[in-house]
Amino acid sequence: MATLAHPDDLRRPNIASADIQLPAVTSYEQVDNEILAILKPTKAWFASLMLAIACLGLGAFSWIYQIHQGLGVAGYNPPVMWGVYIITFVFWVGIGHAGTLISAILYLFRAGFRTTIYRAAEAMTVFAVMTAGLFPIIHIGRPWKFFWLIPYPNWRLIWPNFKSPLVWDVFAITTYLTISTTFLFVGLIPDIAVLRDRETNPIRRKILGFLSFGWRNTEREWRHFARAYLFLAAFSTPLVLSVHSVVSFDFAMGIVPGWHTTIFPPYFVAGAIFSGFAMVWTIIIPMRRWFGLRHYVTLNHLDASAKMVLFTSLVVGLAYMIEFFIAWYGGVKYEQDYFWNRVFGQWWWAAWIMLTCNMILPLSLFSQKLRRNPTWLWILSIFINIGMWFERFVIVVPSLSHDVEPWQWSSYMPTWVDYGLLIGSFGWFFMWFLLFVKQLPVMALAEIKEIIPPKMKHTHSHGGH
Amino acid sequence: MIPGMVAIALVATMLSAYAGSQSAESPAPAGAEETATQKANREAFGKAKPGPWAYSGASGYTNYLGGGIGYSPEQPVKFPHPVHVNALKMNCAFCHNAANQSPDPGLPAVATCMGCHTIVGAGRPEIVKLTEYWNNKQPVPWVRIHKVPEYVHFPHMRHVNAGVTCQTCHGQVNNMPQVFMAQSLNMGWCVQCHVNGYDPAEGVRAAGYEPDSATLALPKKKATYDCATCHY
Amino acid sequence: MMGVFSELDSTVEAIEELKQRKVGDLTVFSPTPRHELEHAVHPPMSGVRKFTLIGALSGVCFGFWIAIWGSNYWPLVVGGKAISTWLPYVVFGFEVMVMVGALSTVFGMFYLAGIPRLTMTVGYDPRFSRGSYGIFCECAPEQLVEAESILRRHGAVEVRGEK
Amino acid sequence: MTVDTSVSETGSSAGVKRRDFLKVLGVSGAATAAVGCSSGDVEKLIPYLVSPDQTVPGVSNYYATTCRECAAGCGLIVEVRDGRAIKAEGNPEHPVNRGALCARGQSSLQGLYNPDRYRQPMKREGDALVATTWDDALQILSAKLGEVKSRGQGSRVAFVNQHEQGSFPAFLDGVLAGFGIAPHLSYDAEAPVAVLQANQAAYGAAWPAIDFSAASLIVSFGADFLDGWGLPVPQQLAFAEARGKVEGAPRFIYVGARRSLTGLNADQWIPAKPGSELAIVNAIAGKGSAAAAAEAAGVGVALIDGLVAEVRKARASALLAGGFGQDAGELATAVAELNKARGNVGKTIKPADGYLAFEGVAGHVEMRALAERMNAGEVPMLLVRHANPAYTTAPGVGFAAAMAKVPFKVSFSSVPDETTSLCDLILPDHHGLESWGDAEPVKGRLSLQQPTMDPVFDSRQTADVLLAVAKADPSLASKYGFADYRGYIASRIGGNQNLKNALPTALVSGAAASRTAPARTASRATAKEQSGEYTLLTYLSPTLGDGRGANKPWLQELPDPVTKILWQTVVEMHPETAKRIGVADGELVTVTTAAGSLTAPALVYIGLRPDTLAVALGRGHTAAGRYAEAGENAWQLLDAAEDRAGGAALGATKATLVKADGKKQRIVTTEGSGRQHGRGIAQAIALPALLAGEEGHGHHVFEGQASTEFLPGLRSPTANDAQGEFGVPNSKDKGQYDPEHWSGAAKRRWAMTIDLAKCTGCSACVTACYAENNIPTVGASWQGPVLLPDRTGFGANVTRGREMAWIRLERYWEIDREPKDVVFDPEHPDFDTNFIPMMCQHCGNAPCEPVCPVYATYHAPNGLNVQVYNRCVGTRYCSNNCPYKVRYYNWFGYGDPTRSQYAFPEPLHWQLNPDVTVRQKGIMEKCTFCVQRIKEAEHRVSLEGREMQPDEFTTACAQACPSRAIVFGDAADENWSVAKWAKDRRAYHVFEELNTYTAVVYLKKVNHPAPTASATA
Repeated sequence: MATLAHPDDLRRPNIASADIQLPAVTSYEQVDNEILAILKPTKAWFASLMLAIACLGLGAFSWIYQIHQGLGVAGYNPPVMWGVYIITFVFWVGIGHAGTLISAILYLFRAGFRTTIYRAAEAMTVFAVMTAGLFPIIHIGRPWKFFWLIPYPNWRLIWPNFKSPLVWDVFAITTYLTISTTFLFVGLIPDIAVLRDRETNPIRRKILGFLSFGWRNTEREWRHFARAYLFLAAFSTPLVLSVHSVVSFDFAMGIVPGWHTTIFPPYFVAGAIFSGFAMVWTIIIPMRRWFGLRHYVTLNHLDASAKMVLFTSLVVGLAYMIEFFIAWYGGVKYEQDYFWNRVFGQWWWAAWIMLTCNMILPLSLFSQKLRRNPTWLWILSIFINIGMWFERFVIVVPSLSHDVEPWQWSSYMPTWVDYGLLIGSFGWFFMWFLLFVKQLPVMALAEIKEIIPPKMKHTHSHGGH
Repeated sequence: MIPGMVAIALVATMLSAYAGSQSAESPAPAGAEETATQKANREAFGKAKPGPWAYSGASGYTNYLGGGIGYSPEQPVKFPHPVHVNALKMNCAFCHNAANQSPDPGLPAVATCMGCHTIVGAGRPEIVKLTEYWNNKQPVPWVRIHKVPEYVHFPHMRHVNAGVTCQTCHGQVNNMPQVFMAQSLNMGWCVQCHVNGYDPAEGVRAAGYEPDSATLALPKKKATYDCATCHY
Repeated sequence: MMGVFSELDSTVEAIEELKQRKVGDLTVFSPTPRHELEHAVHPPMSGVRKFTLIGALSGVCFGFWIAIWGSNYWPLVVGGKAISTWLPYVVFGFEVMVMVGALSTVFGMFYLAGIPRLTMTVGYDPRFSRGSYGIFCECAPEQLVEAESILRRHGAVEVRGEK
Repeated sequence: MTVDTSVSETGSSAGVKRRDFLKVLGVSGAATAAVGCSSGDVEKLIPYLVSPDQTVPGVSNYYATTCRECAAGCGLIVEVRDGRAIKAEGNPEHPVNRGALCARGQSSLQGLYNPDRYRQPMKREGDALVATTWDDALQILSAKLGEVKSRGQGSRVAFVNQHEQGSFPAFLDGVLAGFGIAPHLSYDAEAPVAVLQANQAAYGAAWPAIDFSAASLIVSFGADFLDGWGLPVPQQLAFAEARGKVEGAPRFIYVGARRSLTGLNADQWIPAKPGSELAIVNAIAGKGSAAAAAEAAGVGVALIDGLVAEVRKARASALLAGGFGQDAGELATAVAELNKARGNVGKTIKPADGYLAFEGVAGHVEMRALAERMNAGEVPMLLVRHANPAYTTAPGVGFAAAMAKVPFKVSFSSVPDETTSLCDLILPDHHGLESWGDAEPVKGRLSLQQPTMDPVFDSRQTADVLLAVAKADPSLASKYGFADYRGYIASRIGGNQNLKNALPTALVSGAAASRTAPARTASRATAKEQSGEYTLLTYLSPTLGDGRGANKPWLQELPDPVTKILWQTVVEMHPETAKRIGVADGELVTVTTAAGSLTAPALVYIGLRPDTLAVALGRGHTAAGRYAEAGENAWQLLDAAEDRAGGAALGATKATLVKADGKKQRIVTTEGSGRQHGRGIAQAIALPALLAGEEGHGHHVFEGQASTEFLPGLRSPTANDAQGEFGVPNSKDKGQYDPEHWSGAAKRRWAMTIDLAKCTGCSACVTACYAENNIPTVGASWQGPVLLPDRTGFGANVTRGREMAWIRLERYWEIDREPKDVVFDPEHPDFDTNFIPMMCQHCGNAPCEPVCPVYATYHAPNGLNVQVYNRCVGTRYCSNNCPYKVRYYNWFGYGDPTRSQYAFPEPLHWQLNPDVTVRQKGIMEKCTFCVQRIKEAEHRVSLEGREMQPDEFTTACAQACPSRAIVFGDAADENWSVAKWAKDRRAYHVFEELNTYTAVVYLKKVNHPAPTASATA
């Protein structure tokens, strides 16, 4: 695919991410035309949407069957009381971190390469969190009672246990879903206005007009918009960090060997960003190719994000190493037995999948050649996704199966119901995303326009500011 | 997208109802034209104090017999409590004789009824029904009105012996031509008495009498709010 | 009086001249926020931050309150811990702060930016959301001519009067 | 207490009506519906027709009666609620079991409510058995008997009765005699007839009482007195009592090729080859050399020398001969002689107060003789009651085939089995808990048997049936002056009034009618010429016995105390053997003997000689009900060899072992890892070390981690922590956790101590818990997923670790490697085993509590770790966080009658305890310290307006424990015995370094090393 590289990609190979420009994009009109051209549905798109919905159907069937029969149809094998569902929950929450990270944190850091990818990443975030949010409900034994975790005045006069990490989760996930959705939507308002103004069909025009809240691109609107956007970013930044920390508390607050460790919050956050970027690649790289957006998402963009992935991969790797060190240094027999069993015992295969995908393969990104090779990045992103799923597997299953009570040690083997729901979650996620790419601009029109040079009467003032 | 999640949640809830969960059912619609009994009930119901948690009659449980407050099914034998209690001055414990010694208040054995009704009122249509049951050696299949779920243990004797009047929970059955549910019997309703305490005077008033000075002097009776008091 | 521009700098110059000539009050349109325009217009500081602050404060209070009140309402001991344990309740304080804070920020933006707006008839042109800049100059009838001339001088693609 | 006869009046109609009647009768209190489950159905409230005297609805009655699950004749107290028996417990005043009860006794209820029981008389039409009426059935029976009598064939008619003590055998003979029928055969496949005969000859008592406390040394030559051999409960009581003394407790040496539960409780194991025990006994007696004995036994001579020396040194020893070898008789005699020579008789072996359980029992040989006669067509009519010879005899006997040659076969069994299914007429007997009767377990003491409830089905007590038949015959009617068998029993103890007076305890002095067992005609069969490199031990299952317990899910779900196998038959072999034929756990192997062959998964067991195989009897039924089909039938491996006394030689079969084409089955076991990995869960200490005040070897201190000392009650960190901020003494009243709260709830601390020196691992507590707490059994093949299940067959759920036992018996090997790597060393074959009952520890600082998002589990002021079923949403976080892994989850709707996974098919659900909620699918459950019993006691106390007395009540497990190892009570109150035990020097907590402040205190097991060893130690 490198051979297919767009001529513009070959320019300025090494570049500080802040100065990343879009040399091949020259006029505001070009932005509108090219991005909005994406919105035309194609056969391939319909096909993939059907596929996604089919997967979702499988998941839905599995869930119905599970609710009717009881959780016994899943592969749970006490003491492994948590399995694929919690793993997948953490996996999707992790994915859900890249979007807000890119749109909020990188915004605050003025990282130029975020501009063209953040919209897609943000949408991805929202859908990933929507997916994740389902799994705690799928996972509990009486899903029809999940609302008992939410504090609301009730005739029983009782409230949830605010000391339980699961209740923290409820708050963290709800907040995160609300805020990332808001963030996404606020960013969309001016672009919806663009759609509205380009729309010919009166009904769609009405709807878009409604969704754009009558945005008029006045300088006053822009001013408050920019301010609000800044504050939202300021809020989202600690939120991103907090959400996965809270998720990690689900484990860190337990006394299970392999869970009970203080390193989890930073370790989880790093892992989340890591997996999030991988998923961004999984989505963006095909998009830039199929939708002909190579001059928007240039190799410089990918290069910059690859550095990010490399960094987070190193952080995660360090965390793994420190876990082993502490287990040895702490001298707690339970921990030592557990970690031995994790890597060289019963669960060696899972552990090594994790280590290979998350620690070893990403090292390839030290090579600039590979950093600028979209094919490799895409393949790598798939490996990372797998690796990160197995990271959660390694955290959840081996710890539980090898707890302090030897008499209860056991194994774990998922059933078709577990797999069905796992596949279903991907169906659910991609269904939403596919619908999104054909309804709303996958790139922030206004912000792209912001970084390309405006048309000038006097040609002396060329180039961005 | 949020609607999407909500939809899923709703689906889950509906499925779960199918999966044998609590499904709130709307109370049985009242008959087309009001019978005398229903009328009397309506008036008696007006008198009954639903209590602060009545609104939660909509809760999953109290409706699950198709009832909730005001639930008043037709009984196989129209047993008139007012006649027996008010007119004949029979004590509740005469028939429900286990109420002060067992978790289960007990129902009068058919023989107990026949004790009087072989002579008294023989030939009256309801008594004839009763006699039929007796002759066929069949117990009377009374329709259950007051019921706490199986996971709630309600020891009648503890309450009766603590001086809680029957009417506090069952309403003034002695004024009900056909017994109906006067209280929601849901958890909040139980708990507010356990925590705030049972006022003997209030109980007496609920029974329709005026508390005497001695009763008024009595302190409130509390119970623990430990979950295991009722749930085990 | 409405002028549509295709170049940024000409728009800026037009604005500056209109301002110093004190011709009516201006509404500037642009497809994307440009600080050149902002310099030219020179508006007051955005008030969104007030909303943010108030929202965040009330959020953090509610977060702590619901957690503490909820645990004390029916005090049950778990794991030998205190009934209301401050440290973990920071989570609620924080999350609710972010939630309420962020939502009130958005509300503030809508409120100050005057959206949602139901009609956009007066003084708007679809081109503004595409590539063109616009100046809508609301002014007294006697100044119309002057305004028009300024706009034209600075190379407006189109100048039209609007009621 | 008397039976309310009034209920039965109403129930005299057809079965169905009465069932419904009783069902709804109990509905007011019965917890037969699941949590939160609420159909819209309108419920009916059904009153009594006539209220029975002395019954208060919702309040239990207790009836004393006698257990009929085995020959021992233990006393029962059966709890009856609203007309339904819901719990069987030991009768504290009974001379045999003194209040304790074994697992099999507990599950008599599941025999009573067995869903496969015959619900009315059946008669054969063609190949099928069809329902009929009692009149019809009785008419047929009388006709046949009359026919037989008139033809004068009576002497050739055979009646086989499951052996039982008491007057019934004599009564039966009497009736039979009336028809000219020979005395019946009182058959018991579990009876060690050789030992009985030898004892009778040597001591003048067939089963002398064994006073372990008086002994300083116990040597068992394959006598599995804790595995159901003889009278399990009294033997275990005595043994545990002796071992519980700690100082001066007897040392115990076990000689035998397979370490049974008894063997695992021994301090030393001498793995002698089967059949070599006699040589060892002779060596001790000085009739042979130790070297020769060691040679024969295939063990190091040092072991034999040590044994000989110890026995000779011992102040008072108890030498026990057991085993089911062909030479069991000779062995028993030799051992008896040795006991005499050592002067143990009267000291440790007490013939004077022996047990009469096995008076007049017939052996395998009689069944073989009968089969031969049947084959020869000499038997015109066969009558069977409860006994199941078609299953419990060697295939060589060909009993089933022989039955085909009998023109008319009658069965009085109440449950279907292999024998009954071949009969032409079935007159279902009442279950023991529905019957009248008596037993004379010890001389001069009658233990009465009375109906505890209205018959569940349309059955009739055999005695009454016979009576009716006899009375129908004018020539016999005159002989019977009593209306029914109840009258007969009454007449034996001097009239109705005496009976009424005796029934509250069901104990009265007197003697059962005596009978003379028919003289044996046949001679023993000796083993045919056998080949095979292995000796096969087919042993009676400690849980299922000879197979009669196989259709009771409680017993199927109860892990074998030794192998921890349930719902499955495995071939036990030493790891070396497994290596030799190249199989691992679960791989199928085929065992072949002269009699037949059996294919089952292999299981490595380190307590077995490498040249020996072991298979448990009792499983693999073909016609004994839905649960009994689990596993394989090991009887089919049995060669028709008999011992001197005509008992089946279970341990004498030669066998070959081959790997079966590499197929694999999952082992159905509750065992995760059989080793403690140095985590000090089940701790033990050698007596000398204890006396020297040293730490037990199991105990581990982890660097940098707190070690806590348990002080029960409010003065403990436990209670203070458990009370959160209320624990501090100077707190102002902040609620129920405050010690000063008006309810005083926080003044109690319910706690439990378990003495591992007494615990033998028998697992009676487990079944008691199932019975008390409505715990579902999950092992049946239909209790798994419905759609595309990835695991099928019996025990499928268990292979996923989903068994629900709230209390489990953990059995830890003290070995330095994985069991599969253990090698057999004839010089030092020994290894330690520690048992520990593990249930919810009701931690003061329970890790499970803070993680529950909905307060479904929390800490009650009285120290209980409460699980609120209806609040649980099923996140299972609590279970993850529980270090003891004692929380169990309802993966399916085990409590929901509409589900295929329903665990209590009608009428099993009649047994459900109305005081305990039946759990819905999707929620967590665990040991509650029998909170319902605590509540019941509190109600009782408040009703009677008094304070609770120390040790006023106890939990189900503690009540049942035949070792009396479990003590429950209020640790905060000095007057409760639990408070005293908790301060014992052997007390410790499991995982105390986790700072959970558990309420369960274990007392270290005490090992008694060999004198020499202890000197060096």
